[in-house]
Formats: sequence, C-alpha cells, structure tokens
Amino acid sequence: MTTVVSDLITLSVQRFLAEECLALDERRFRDWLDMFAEDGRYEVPVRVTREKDAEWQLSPRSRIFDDDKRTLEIRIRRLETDFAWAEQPPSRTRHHLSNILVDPGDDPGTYLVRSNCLIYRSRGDQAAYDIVSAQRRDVIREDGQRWLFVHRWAALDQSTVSTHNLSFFI
Amino acid sequence: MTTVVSDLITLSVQRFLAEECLALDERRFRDWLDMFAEDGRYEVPVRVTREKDAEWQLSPRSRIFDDDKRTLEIRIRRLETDFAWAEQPPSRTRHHLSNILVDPGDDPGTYLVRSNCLIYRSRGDQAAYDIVSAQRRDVIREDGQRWLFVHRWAALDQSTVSTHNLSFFI
Amino acid sequence: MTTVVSDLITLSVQRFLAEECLALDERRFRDWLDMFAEDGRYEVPVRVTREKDAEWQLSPRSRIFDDDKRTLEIRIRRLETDFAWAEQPPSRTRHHLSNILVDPGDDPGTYLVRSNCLIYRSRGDQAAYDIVSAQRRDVIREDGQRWLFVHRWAALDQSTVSTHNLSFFI
Amino acid sequence: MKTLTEMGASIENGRVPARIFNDPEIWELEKTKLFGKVWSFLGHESEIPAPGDYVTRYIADNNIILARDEHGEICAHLNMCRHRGNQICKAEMGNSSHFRCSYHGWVYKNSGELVGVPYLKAGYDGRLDRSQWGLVKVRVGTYEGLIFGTLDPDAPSLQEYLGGFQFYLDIYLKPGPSGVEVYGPPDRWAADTDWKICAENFSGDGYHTPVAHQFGFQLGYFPSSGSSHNLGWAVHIPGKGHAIGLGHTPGLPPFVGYPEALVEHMQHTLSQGQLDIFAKTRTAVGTVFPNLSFLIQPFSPIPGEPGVRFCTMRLWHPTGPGRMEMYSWCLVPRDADADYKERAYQAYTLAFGQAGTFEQDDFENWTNLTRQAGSSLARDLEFPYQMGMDLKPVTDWPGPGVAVDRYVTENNFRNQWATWLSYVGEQR
Amino acid sequence: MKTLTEMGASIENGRVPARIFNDPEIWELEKTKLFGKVWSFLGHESEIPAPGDYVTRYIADNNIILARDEHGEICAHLNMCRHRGNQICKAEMGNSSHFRCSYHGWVYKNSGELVGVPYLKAGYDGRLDRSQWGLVKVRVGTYEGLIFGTLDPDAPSLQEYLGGFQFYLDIYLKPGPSGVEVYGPPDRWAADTDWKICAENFSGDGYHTPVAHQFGFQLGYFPSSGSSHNLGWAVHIPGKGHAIGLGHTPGLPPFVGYPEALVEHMQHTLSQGQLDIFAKTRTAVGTVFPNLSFLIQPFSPIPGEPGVRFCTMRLWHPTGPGRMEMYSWCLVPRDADADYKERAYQAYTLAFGQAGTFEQDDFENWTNLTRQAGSSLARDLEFPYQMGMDLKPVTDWPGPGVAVDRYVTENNFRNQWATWLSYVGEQR
Amino acid sequence: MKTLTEMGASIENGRVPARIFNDPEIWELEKTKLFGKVWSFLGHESEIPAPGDYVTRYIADNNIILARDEHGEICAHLNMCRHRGNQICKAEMGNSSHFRCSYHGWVYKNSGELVGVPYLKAGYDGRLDRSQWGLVKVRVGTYEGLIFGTLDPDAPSLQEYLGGFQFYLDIYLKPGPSGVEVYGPPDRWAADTDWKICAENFSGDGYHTPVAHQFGFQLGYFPSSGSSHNLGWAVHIPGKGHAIGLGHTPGLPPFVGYPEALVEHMQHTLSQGQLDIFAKTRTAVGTVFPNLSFLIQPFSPIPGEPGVRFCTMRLWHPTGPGRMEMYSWCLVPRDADADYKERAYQAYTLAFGQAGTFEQDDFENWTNLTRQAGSSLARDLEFPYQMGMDLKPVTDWPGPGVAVDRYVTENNFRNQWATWLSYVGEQR
Ligand code: FES
Ligand code: FES
Ligand code: FES
Ligand SMILES: [Fe+3]
Ligand SMILES: [Fe+3]
Ligand SMILES: [Fe+3]
Repeated sequence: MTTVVSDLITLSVQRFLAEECLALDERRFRDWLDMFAEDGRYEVPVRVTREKDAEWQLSPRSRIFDDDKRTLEIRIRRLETDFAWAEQPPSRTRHHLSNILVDPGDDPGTYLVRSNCLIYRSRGDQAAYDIVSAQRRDVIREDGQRWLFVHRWAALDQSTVSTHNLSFFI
Repeated sequence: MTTVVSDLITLSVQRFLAEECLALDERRFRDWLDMFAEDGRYEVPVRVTREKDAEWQLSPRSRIFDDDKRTLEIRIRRLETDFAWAEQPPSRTRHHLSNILVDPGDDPGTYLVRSNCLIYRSRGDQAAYDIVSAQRRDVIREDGQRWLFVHRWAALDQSTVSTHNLSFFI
Repeated sequence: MTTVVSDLITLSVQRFLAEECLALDERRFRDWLDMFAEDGRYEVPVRVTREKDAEWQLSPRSRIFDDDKRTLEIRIRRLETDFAWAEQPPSRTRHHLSNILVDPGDDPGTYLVRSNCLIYRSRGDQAAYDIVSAQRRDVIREDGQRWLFVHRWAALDQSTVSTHNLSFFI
Repeated sequence: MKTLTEMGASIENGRVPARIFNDPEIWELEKTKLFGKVWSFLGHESEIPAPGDYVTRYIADNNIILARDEHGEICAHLNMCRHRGNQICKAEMGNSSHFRCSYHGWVYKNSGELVGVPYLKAGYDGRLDRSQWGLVKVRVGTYEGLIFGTLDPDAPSLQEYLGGFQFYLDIYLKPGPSGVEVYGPPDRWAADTDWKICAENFSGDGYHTPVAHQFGFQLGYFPSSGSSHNLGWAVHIPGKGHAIGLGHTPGLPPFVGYPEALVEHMQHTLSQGQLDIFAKTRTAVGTVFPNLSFLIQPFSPIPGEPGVRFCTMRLWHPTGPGRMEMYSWCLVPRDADADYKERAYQAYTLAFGQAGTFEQDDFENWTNLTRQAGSSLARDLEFPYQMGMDLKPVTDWPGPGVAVDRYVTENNFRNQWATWLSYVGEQR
Repeated sequence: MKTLTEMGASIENGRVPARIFNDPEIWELEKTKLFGKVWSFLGHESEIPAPGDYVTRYIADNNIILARDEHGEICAHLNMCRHRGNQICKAEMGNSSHFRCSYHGWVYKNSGELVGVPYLKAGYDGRLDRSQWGLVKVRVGTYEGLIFGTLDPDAPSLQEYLGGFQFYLDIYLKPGPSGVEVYGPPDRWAADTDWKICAENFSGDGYHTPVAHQFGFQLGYFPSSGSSHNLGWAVHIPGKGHAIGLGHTPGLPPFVGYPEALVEHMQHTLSQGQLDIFAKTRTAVGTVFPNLSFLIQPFSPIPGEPGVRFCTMRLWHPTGPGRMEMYSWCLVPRDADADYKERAYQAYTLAFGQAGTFEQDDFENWTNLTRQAGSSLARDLEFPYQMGMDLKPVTDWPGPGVAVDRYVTENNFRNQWATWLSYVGEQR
Repeated sequence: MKTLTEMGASIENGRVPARIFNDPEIWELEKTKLFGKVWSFLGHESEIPAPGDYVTRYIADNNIILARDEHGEICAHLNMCRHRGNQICKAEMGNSSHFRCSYHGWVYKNSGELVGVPYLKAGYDGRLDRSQWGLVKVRVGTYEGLIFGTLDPDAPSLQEYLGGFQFYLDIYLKPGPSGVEVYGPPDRWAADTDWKICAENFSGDGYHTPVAHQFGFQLGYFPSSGSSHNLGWAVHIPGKGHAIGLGHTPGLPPFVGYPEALVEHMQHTLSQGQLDIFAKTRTAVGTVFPNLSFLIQPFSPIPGEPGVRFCTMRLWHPTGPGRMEMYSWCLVPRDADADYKERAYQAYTLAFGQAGTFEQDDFENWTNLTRQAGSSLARDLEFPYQMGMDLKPVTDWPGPGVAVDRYVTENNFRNQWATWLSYVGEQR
C-alpha cells in the first residue's frame, strides 16, 4: 500500500505539473520552455484505429509533435511574433490534469510520471469549444531545487482529432 | 483542518484509484478485476429526472450495472473473446478522476472514498466523442499491502445517457 | 523542489476544495455558504475576446457574479423557495476540480489557492449537456480547525458562455 | 418520393431500399404520416398506479404527459401550455393533481382542463373561454397494462389496431392472474441509430443471434448454434405490421425458467392454444408496430447455472433521421416472489439493460449500419429480404395471423415494411 | 407559407401560430426579409468613444465591424475581406485605424476603403480597381447614443423607423444632460431560445412577473402582487412594432431610486409630457422592434433596504431556428457619481446579468417554450393573444403611439406580431 | 441554382461567387455530381504493400475499403454489407483476406465476392444469388504509386483524367528509381473549413505566403519576400482542373535540399524537359483536381541551418457544407537513406503536420473564411480572380498544359473553378 516514491516527492511532482499547465494556460511559454532539460524531447505520436489485436495503435513512425528543445524554442519564438495567426486572438486553453502517478525512472534521479490531461479550448467569440483528451507519460529529472522534463510523451485519444489545428501544447 | 485520515493513507488511496483508471484505460481488465475483493460489488443506479423535492432521483430499484465479482468476470471473459463487437475496435476511454475524498468506513480497516469521474470515449475514426460524468462512492478495504474494492458505487449525471452503449466500466 | 507550503496544509486545502464541490453538487448550499468568511467575496469577471496584446481580456469593470456573503445568502434563499424555476428540476452539476496550487497569501494565516474547474451540467431528460471550463483563484483563511473562503475569484474560459443561464455556482 | 413509390413492388420481390434507414425526408414523413396516425406506446399501468401519478413520454417529437387523474382514469396530453407553449411538467415521473405553468401561471388539472388563469377578468375581460384552452388531448387505449396513445382522432380502436396480436402479447403480459409490473423505471439512453432497424430486429431476427451475439455461444450461455437454432415459428399479422419470432429448442422442459407456481397459474390465465405454443417457446421476440418490442428468454448470469426467464419491454423512440432514444424496461410477473423478481432483473441488467452484454453489441451494429445507410452510394441500393418467400403458412396454427414453421426467416419483416409503407407512402 | 398567409387574420382575432417560435423556414425568411430590412442595434457610442475604437457585432448571421473612424465618424462594415472572404477583425473590441487581412494582406481603413493590395501591379497588372473592393458598407443611424445599422439601402431613416418611440426611449437614455454610458462590456451567452419570445416579453409582459419571478415576491423584493400590479400603461407605435410597458405603483415617490441630483437634471432634459409619465413609472420595459430591449427598475439587492434604479439594455441576437445569443448591458447615467453607478451595476448583476436571479428564470421558461414549440403537434396550434382587445386607447395621452390604461395586457404584442408579419410575410 | 448558371460568365471576367465556399445546396450537388464522377484519391501503394493489406478511406460520404487482394491486385469497395448495410471493416488499416459482417455473418473476400452466407439453404432456400450481392465495387486506377478510385463506371481512364499532369506529379513521385513511399500513416483531423479553399490554395497560391506565413520570414526561414517571390511559373491543364505553382529563387543550387545520390538518380528517372524545370524549382505546390494536393519544399527546422526537401501529400476530404477532414502524409524517396527520411519527416512535422507551424495558420484563415462565406450578406458577393488575365502563355514551355511566367497569379484558379463548374453545374 505504501508507494515506492515518498509522499514528499509525489506532492512536489504534482505541483510541478500543475505549474506547467498554468504556464501554458497563462501563455508564459518561456517559463514553460525553462521546465525542459537541455536534452529534453517532446513527442506526440499519430494514432490509428486498428482492430483489437493489432500490433500497435500509436504509430511507431508517424508523430504529430516530434520536437527537441531547439524546435520548441522555434515554436515559441513564432508565438511571440505578431504573425502567429493560429493564435491571434489567443486560444483560451485550460489543461485539466488528473490521475498523476509518480514512479522511479530508469535512470537515477529520474521519475516516470503518468497523467491524464483534458484540454479545453475556446476561441474568439464562438460559443462552441474544443475538447481533446490525452494520456501523458513524462520522464522528469531532479535539477538542484527544481524538476526538469527530460521527455514529454503524450497521446491524444482520437484517431481523427476534432480541432482545426494544434497551435497549443499538449 | 486536519483530516481524520492520515495523509499517508490519502495519497495511497489516490494512487490506488489512479492505478485503477489506468488498468481500465489500458484495457488490463484482469488487473482491474484483481482490485476487487471476493465479495466485491459493482453498482450503477438508474437516474430519473424528478422535481426538486422528490423522494429520490436515483432509483432504489433500477440499476444499469448490478454486478458481483463473478458477473464482472463474465463481462471480462466476454471482452477477451473476438466477438465483443461493442468493443471492436476498442473504445479509447480516458477516466479523468478528481475530487477524491477519503474517510474512515463503517467497518474497521475500510475506507469510504468519494470521487468524481469524467469519462471521455472515442471510437473508430469518428471525430465525435462521448463524455459522461459520474460521481463515485467506493468502499475499500486494506488487504495486506494493497487495497481492494468492497463496493464500487457510481451514478451517471444524466437521466438520458448520451452514449449508444455502456460497454466500458464507470 | 520543496514547496513553501507544508504537505499537510496542501492536502488539507485539497480536501477543503473537494468538500466545497461536493456541497455544491449535492445542493447543500447552506453548508457551502458556511465555508465563506463573513467578509467573503464571490467574483466572476466578464471575458472579452481581444487581440493578443490587449491590455485586458477580463473586464476590469463588468462582472457576471459580484457578490458578498449577504447576496450569496439571498441567492440561496431563492433556491430554497419552490419558485426558482431555473433549477426546477435541479441541474445535475459536477465540479471536476484539478491543478490545485496552494501558496502563502498576502496576509498572515491566509493562502492563495489556484485551481481549474470543469463544470458538467445536465438538465431534465435531455441527452445534451453543458460543459463550462473555469480558472479559479481563491484566498482562504484559517479559522480554528477549518478553512474559510475570503475571496472566490473564477473566470470562465469563453467570451460567449455556452449555457442558457448561470443558475449554478462556479 | 421516388424511393417510396417503387418500394411496394420491391417488397414483394424481397427488396427494401437502404436509404430509408437514415434519411431526413423519410423522417419528416414519419413524424406526421406514421407517428401522427399509429397507436404509440406510452407506458405501463404499473408506472402510474395511484391517482395523480404521471410519467412524461414522447410520440415522435411530441412530449406527452401520461397521468392517472383523480378519478383513477388514465389520460394523456401534450406537455405544452396553451398560452405560450411553455413545458408545464418538467419531471419524468411524479405525482400531482394539477400542473401550473411557470411562465404566467395557467393551471391545468392532470385531466387536462384549464382551471386557473391569472387576470382572467382584469386582463382578458372574460374574453378567454377556458374550455377552449385545455391541454391538447391524446387518445389512449390499453391492453393488459400496456397504455398506448394516438394523435389521430379517426384512428381505429386499439383492439382493432392490435388485430389479434394480443394472443401473442400474452406470453409477456399474462404469466399469472395479476399480470406483470415494471421492475422499476426504464433505462434510457440516446444513440445515432435508426429506430426501424431495432424494430425489425425484434420482430424476429433469429438470423443475427449466432453472429451478433456469438460471444454468448463462446461463453456457453447457449447450446452451440446450428440447425436447432432454426427451429421455431415466425408469426405476423398481415396489414398490421405486428410480428413475433418464437424460438424452440427440443428437449427443453416446458416454460423452462419460470417458477413452478407461475406455470401453474398459466394453465388458467392462458388459452389452450396459447399454452400449446408458449410451452414450446424458449425465446419470444416480438414487435408491436411500429416501435414497441418485447423479449422473453431463459437466462443464467453464470453460464451453466439454472437460469430465470427475464422479460424486457423496449421502446425505440425516434428523435431524428438516424437518431433515437431508448427506453428499456424489465417486466416481472406480479405474482412472483421478490427473490424471483430480483433474479430476473439481475439477468436483465447483465444481458439487455443499457450495459447488457447482448444490448451492447446490437447497438454497435445498428449504429454502424445507420451511418453507412446515410451515405450517397447507399441511397440507390436495396437490401435483400428473400428469406422464406416460398414458405407456406402453417395450416393448423392455433393463433391469429400468418405463421411459418421456421425461426430464421424474413416473412415478418416483409409484412412490417409493407405496413410501414402503407403509412409513410400514404397508401392508406 | 400557409401559416403566414393565414396569420394576418388570426392576429386580429387575437391568435398567433405556435410554430413561428421554432421553425427553420421562418428563420430563413427572417434572415433576409426581416433582418435584411430593419434597423438593427449595433452598439452604444460609449463603447467606441475614441477614433479607431471598434466593436464587432452581428446582424442576423452577418458579422459587423462597428468603428469610429479617424475623423470620429461612426461607420459599420461587414467583417469580411473582399478578396476571399477571410474575417479581417478577430476581436470583439479594440482600437485600430486599419484592418489587415491575415490571408493575403489586403489592408482596409476602418472607414472601409481598400488601401493596400500586395502585388497590385506585379500581380493584377493594374486590373484591380481598389475603389470597387472596399468593405461592404452598412448604413448607420443614431439616437441618443444608440447606434443602429440597416442592410437595406432603401430603408427609411432611423428617425422615421423609430416613429416617435424616441419619446419613451428617453426614460432610459436621458436621465441627465450627458445621457447614459455602458458600465462595461456586455454579458454574452448562447441559448436554445427563440429571440422573438424574449422581444415579446420585454415589450411589456407584465403578466409573467408575479409567476415567473414569484420568488421575488416570496423574498420580499416586491409588495405582494395583486390588483396593484395591473396599474400602469401599455404603449405601442402602430405599424412600427415598438412597444413599452409602464408599471405604476401608487404612493411610490416620483422617480424613486434615482439620486436627487439626477431627478433635478431631468426637469430640463425631459419634456413636460415625459415628466408626467416617467415620474409615475416604477418599471419601464420596452422593445425597439425587432430585438433590442430595455428595462429600468428600482431594486435593492437586499430586500427592504433602499434601492437604486438600474437600467439594462439587451439585444436578442438570433443565430438559428430556436437559437440565439444574448448581449446584456447595464446602462448608467453619465452624470451619476461613481458610487451610484457601482451600486446600480451590482443590482443589475444580481437581478438581470447572466447570473441574475430574474434572468435565470426567464431563460429557463423561454428555452423550454422554444423546445415545445418545435414539436410536430405544436405546429398546428395557435396561442391566444386576446388581452385588452376591448380596451379603448387613452385619449389625453401626452406621448406618441397608442396607450391603454393597463399594465397586464397584450395590445403591444398584437402590434408587434402584425409588424413582424408585414416583413416576413412580405406584405411590405 | 441561379448562382451556378451565372457563374460561367463570371469566371471569364475573373469573378467567383462567395457562397460556393459554404453552402448546403452546393454540398448536395458536390456529393453526387462532382464526387460521383471524378477520380478521387484513395491511398498510396506503399500503404498496402502486401496481399491482404487494407486501409479505409472516403469518397465524399462513402466509406471505402482499399485493399490488395490475395493475388496482389489493388481493389476498392464500399465498406457496407449488402445484407443490411452494416460496416464490415471497422479499422483504418490492417491485413485481412476476408471481411465478416458482425451482424448476421455474411463473409466477403477482400476482392469483394460474397463467399459466406449463413443459412443460405435453410433460410434462403437457394433463392439468394450470392454473385448478385458482392460488395459495391469502386473502379481504381494508379499512377506511380498513387491509387485513385471513381464511382462513375463511364468515367474516362485515370490517364486521360490526369491529362498530362503526370509530367508535374513526377517532381513529387519520382525522386529516384524506386519512387516514393509514405513515411507512416497520415495525420488526420477535422475542421469547419470548406475543402475547396484548401484545394485552391495548394494549386499555386503564392500570393498568401508572405502574409499568411509572415512569421516564417520574421524567423528567417526564407529570404525576405519581395519581387523575387513572384519568380516562377503557374501551370494548369485546361478543362481538367489540375494545376501547379513552381517557385523559383535565382542563385539557389539546382535540386537544393536533395541528397547528392538522389539528384544523380533523377538524371535517369526524369525527362530532360522535367529536369530543366524541376532543377530550377524551389517550391512546387500543386493540386490534382478536385482535392488531392502536394507540396515539396526545402526546409530547415532551425532557420539558417542546411535543410532537407520534404514532401507532403494531402487530401482535403469534404464531410459537409463548410466542413472537412484532413489527411496529411509525408512522402519520402524510397532510395534515400533512413537518416534523410527521418530528417525530412521532422521538417514536415514542424512545418506542415497537424501541429505544423505553417499548417496552423492556413487552417485558421480557412476556417474564419468559411464561416464568413456562409453569412447571408456574403451569399450575393463575388470574389475577384483577375490576376494574370493578360498574361500570355509561355511559348517554349517544355511541359504539358498552359504555363505562365509568374508565381503570384490566378490563372490556375480560374481553370480550377471552370472545371468545378463543369461538374457541379452539369455542363458535362
Ligand atoms: S406560457 Fe404558460 S402561462 Fe404563459
Ligand atoms: S482573403 Fe483577405 S487578402 Fe485574401
Ligand atoms: S448486415 Fe451484414 S450480414 Fe446482415
Ligand atoms: Fe440482438
Ligand atoms: Fe422576466
Ligand atoms: Fe499556406
């Protein structure tokens, strides 16, 4: 019944993830980028509807996002221009995070963090909104007094994604 | 301000519930079944729209699910066949769990666990998805180093449920 | 990595917020009102779709809710009559709360609590339901053995709200 | 509509156009020409036992209050205030002698009379004739606890409408002297499914069972399907659309699954002709045209263990083209003991409730079918309905209607579609 | 459409068909024949005080930019690039001298002229005449800060369109020499409600108050309803559709709820005829045809405590059959002090904002009503509009239009529906 | 439909009606008259390399199984059981020699033949002729790995349909002897966007790049736009609708971005005429009428660093008026090494996948445009298509079709719309 990971760590990681969501939803993208390790990766695979017994449903090759910290920084520089039309006006996103599970990672000082994320998105003066649901599996690392993302892996729960573009982060 | 239940227990139960959701969403149904005590019950009442002052809104008689561990096992055996068409291809469900409250149960060693669950369901290549919202009230019991469900009680928040079948668990 | 606020406090506040949601969703509005300090305020600003660089998106003047404890009590007295048609039959609401961040408040003994809330609402025998997403920023205060809301501030994530009335609390 | 004018001949040749299963024009026709004329199921008497009891139901897109008035009379009215059209009753069930509109306060008795109008003098100066502004009445009729309503003042009587199908309904409704009762309120859910494929399926689609519910054979619920599965009878009432499939398994004890006492009862509640047939009936799956169905079936939650005979009644309520809402009840014999009722209900929830293992697969197939039927290519296709076209009716059949000596056949469907066409195609 | 051709006679006999409250065909007609012809409300001058200020609004399904150009002129244009139709302004409010399209970069002045076209030479070889491709202009007119727009170049002037209703609008718009201002941006929300029932309600439905807002009497906001509630006047402008209900409570001090200073003001800003009426007016609830409404009312957040007079202006913006979006503003007197404005706004939020206790119940009723009105049975029904058919107009009425000496009556509505029909039924 | 009858003349004068971008009537016409006649893209051979492999795709609202049968033949069929219309294949991709319907168990070979019918004797008494009830066949044709299907038995051959556009497709399809393969399954998402604006954009809208993707210039991905951006060619196949824009930047090395080895290859795989043009081509953006597009472009994820040449193929799949679903593939040269393929794919994801920085802005503009085009005022407006009307075709152009010596022009679009009209307006 006791978990391998101390409650102190668990709560600290829960807070880290909540702060990440807040940075995204408050559009503090530089703060968000700072939460990634220099060697951090950001990955979202393409999902395909397959039969029950299929070998895979998340493509081992195709990805929606396939970024390292450098390309993430490019995405953010883009959002900082006045010409990122997809976010003009800015989307109102809310990352509703739940089901956080913290476990020791493969490498010492790292942790495997699994969570669910329901992302609400509202744009312009439209009453209609988008909701996307995702599973996340992150690897984080201690860095002095803070956490860093070594790997953000997220999979959307649709094979046909019901939003006209993915100009926000999962 | 201090709760009757120790933080250690609370975090442990939170983890237990998150692991349960993961087992369901990853379709590890046997793992899920193992989380039930031998005398475990699984119950979802039928909801009826009544006036504000009505005696009940959740039918004291009608139930959507009314299972013991043996019938749950039947449902899972069914899902293991190649002929459970309702789940062919498998639904992509995500149980977004929140508002977990842990309190001592009536019997020693048991706890009353209340939570909210928003279930997202996507099927096939359809962009449309289902969302059902539920309140859960579980009784769990310590069993050596792990928790067991003695009673899973969940009520959907609709009187006309907006999904074409309930081939997933709440 | 350690947070300024003790885990004990954090868990206690998480529980407080979950109990608040439960009071609302179980329509124990008097219990809910008791969670407010005598000088408590309840505020929901009007949101406007503005360009990325606009001075504000949440109106500094217009508010959807602008209540003190006395007017909240009026709203509840109204709901207790047989003539609050907007809630006849009662809405089935479920406050799905997440991303709770607890930090020390400006005044001693107070805490700033930020959270996300996805509110599901079902009415009558309609299969269609409403979902509203909100960000909350509360100030709470210790009062002997319990917490009290000094200020509930919530902002909806839409500028055109997709529900026909706001007869429930955020 | 071209499709419909050609449809008559097609049916005789065992063909039905695909498009009718998901088409906006068809839905518009059904709303007025079909559901505006037929007797639609509203509820069961045991749902409103006492004066003042009511449930709200639908006929097509019309919300109906089904109530038992203060004199114990059952009556049905459109759930709409005559003043500005507000919904006057907002609950699915309850008890009330009057309904007061929440907009301007008009008050109606549950029997429909308008009895209260604020400012009748000071506002209307006596101009408003209250007797002209009661709730819109819906004609009701009953059979053995079933309550039907029709929007057509000139419709034939319910008895004439059922046209002998009562004989077969009794297998569901008369397991004992006191008949049946609903175990509790119905399951209710919405689906992107056309109501007609459900109604067809439940008027005797023995063909789908071994495949659509193959898991059931796999898990050992049934003896392996095969030739025996085809044993039984398909019966329909020509021109009325009602039909039933009766499955027979040689060697099963008569009335298997019923408690002794009930079987005793039936000797008196049922006619000899009924007893002869029902005793041999394992499964009875039937539809009262257009959209009320029944299934009775012996079932044991744990394969192999002795089972009970559960009975489900379901209403396939259409809400749009290729869109419906489901009502599913469990009926139990009033005279059975509490334990039997409880066990029957548990069998129902596991098999045919909203989360029922058989229900789940039916709705998955029906929803996929409905989507495909709405595509542009499908619109010009026909489906084959040629099973049993050469079958001769059973000559010494003790019951009404036309019976054929086979369980897997489509005789019932052809009659069902011809009847449907006679309404929608305005041939009546 | 049959319904409409018969409707004229029905109205005279005090009947209006139910179907018009939720019908796709009606909505198609309204989009072009009604909203393509009338003067629609776009905004208040205080929303765009400075050059470059703009808000985006709608006329039916057309998105409109309402802007104050660099010369301070108010102008309105379709928010659509002429090149490929992209939306050029994506905010609800802001300040900009030009709008640049984000697809190919065409640039328009906020006054509508097309001033920038990339590749004008290198791509169009001078073929494109920029003067032909400015933004689609919408005619605007104003009255006391209210800005209206019409899509009909041949529409009569706004003044003629208002046809004397200005006299009554002044109760909302001229509480002082500087008139009113919006307190802040409007509440905005969507509802499955037909805009017309809202517009009718706010053209003087004193009938619904004691019931739809019964809680208010229960909580002691109002003196118990009863005979006194019927005191007041209903006034409409024949053939124009505009109407107002004026509620009067004997014994209330004149202009109750206004600050002293403002009442002083009004002696100069209002005519004697207006003063005579407004002084006696407790509640003024009126509609500028088709879908702009106002309500002014003394109100105290805590029952029994001295209240203030809040004023709400609301636009019932139709977005589909039985579907709308709401704009709700609070208007405050420019000359009032900050504290009064703040208290008036708080009263507004508690009573008539999106979470307002009165607002909530109205929309619940209206939404239920709209759903029922869309059902197939409802389509052939009519609603009674017979209140006050025998009333004689007040002879010595100091204001324009037809006034009757009663608060609970339907004279205003009959004129409103006749006017609506004159557009939608193409009798004009 | 009035709009369409007038449209022919308008196009010649460089005008296209706005309403066609979001109109229910247009969509109804497109479903049958356009998508019922044209060759629609179904998939790439590398998606179904082995016998039994299949993917499911759509032609308009028809779900299609594209499979390689057991003899290696490519075939396509409607994904609908002929018995009652159930969907027989429920996955987007997989491998199966047969499809068994989950409702009544009919079994089809992946080549379409109906080979299994339960109760064929015991139910149908041999009446059912299986050969009549195979899956509905869709005619297929291929070019260099691209698989197309048509619902029209009388349609011209694919070769004739492409009408010479193959010459230009080769820039995407023949970078080496083994051609191209898909890197993996496509991105797929839904949008409230009209498919036609996407198809137009990708048939050579060089005009939008400097504005819609202005951030790219800002971040230094491209040399500052300007006169040089207009260099290149626009080519279309008259009467066929196919078109391509070829962007040229002086000074860039030939085939910039390709690995040495591939450039070597092309000397043999491409004709001299093709080499002359392609060597000078920086960007090639083209559309096979009606809704399959390609883009090839050298790109470096980090501005300034040496880039690769990625190639995206996209299908703008219409699902309703102003509504679509997107398929976006990345094509890579079969003969390139794994590292190049990987780098090309990464460039694709960052630029043109579902989360691609360029993709994002296009869909934002297109979605806003579609919404505006559906408004009632927009319905009577026209858009200008006058660019390059005075341009003379290049006389010594080595390829088929009509080429003009300019990158920013609308010659391609006018031909595209005239072709669209020839289908939807039934002039063919
Ligand atoms: S709508 Fe019922 S009383 Fe007016
Ligand atoms: S759409 Fe506005 S510039 Fe092209
Ligand atoms: S629907 Fe396919 S076998 Fe009946
Ligand atoms: Fe079945
Ligand atoms: Fe009201
Ligand atoms: Fe682009």
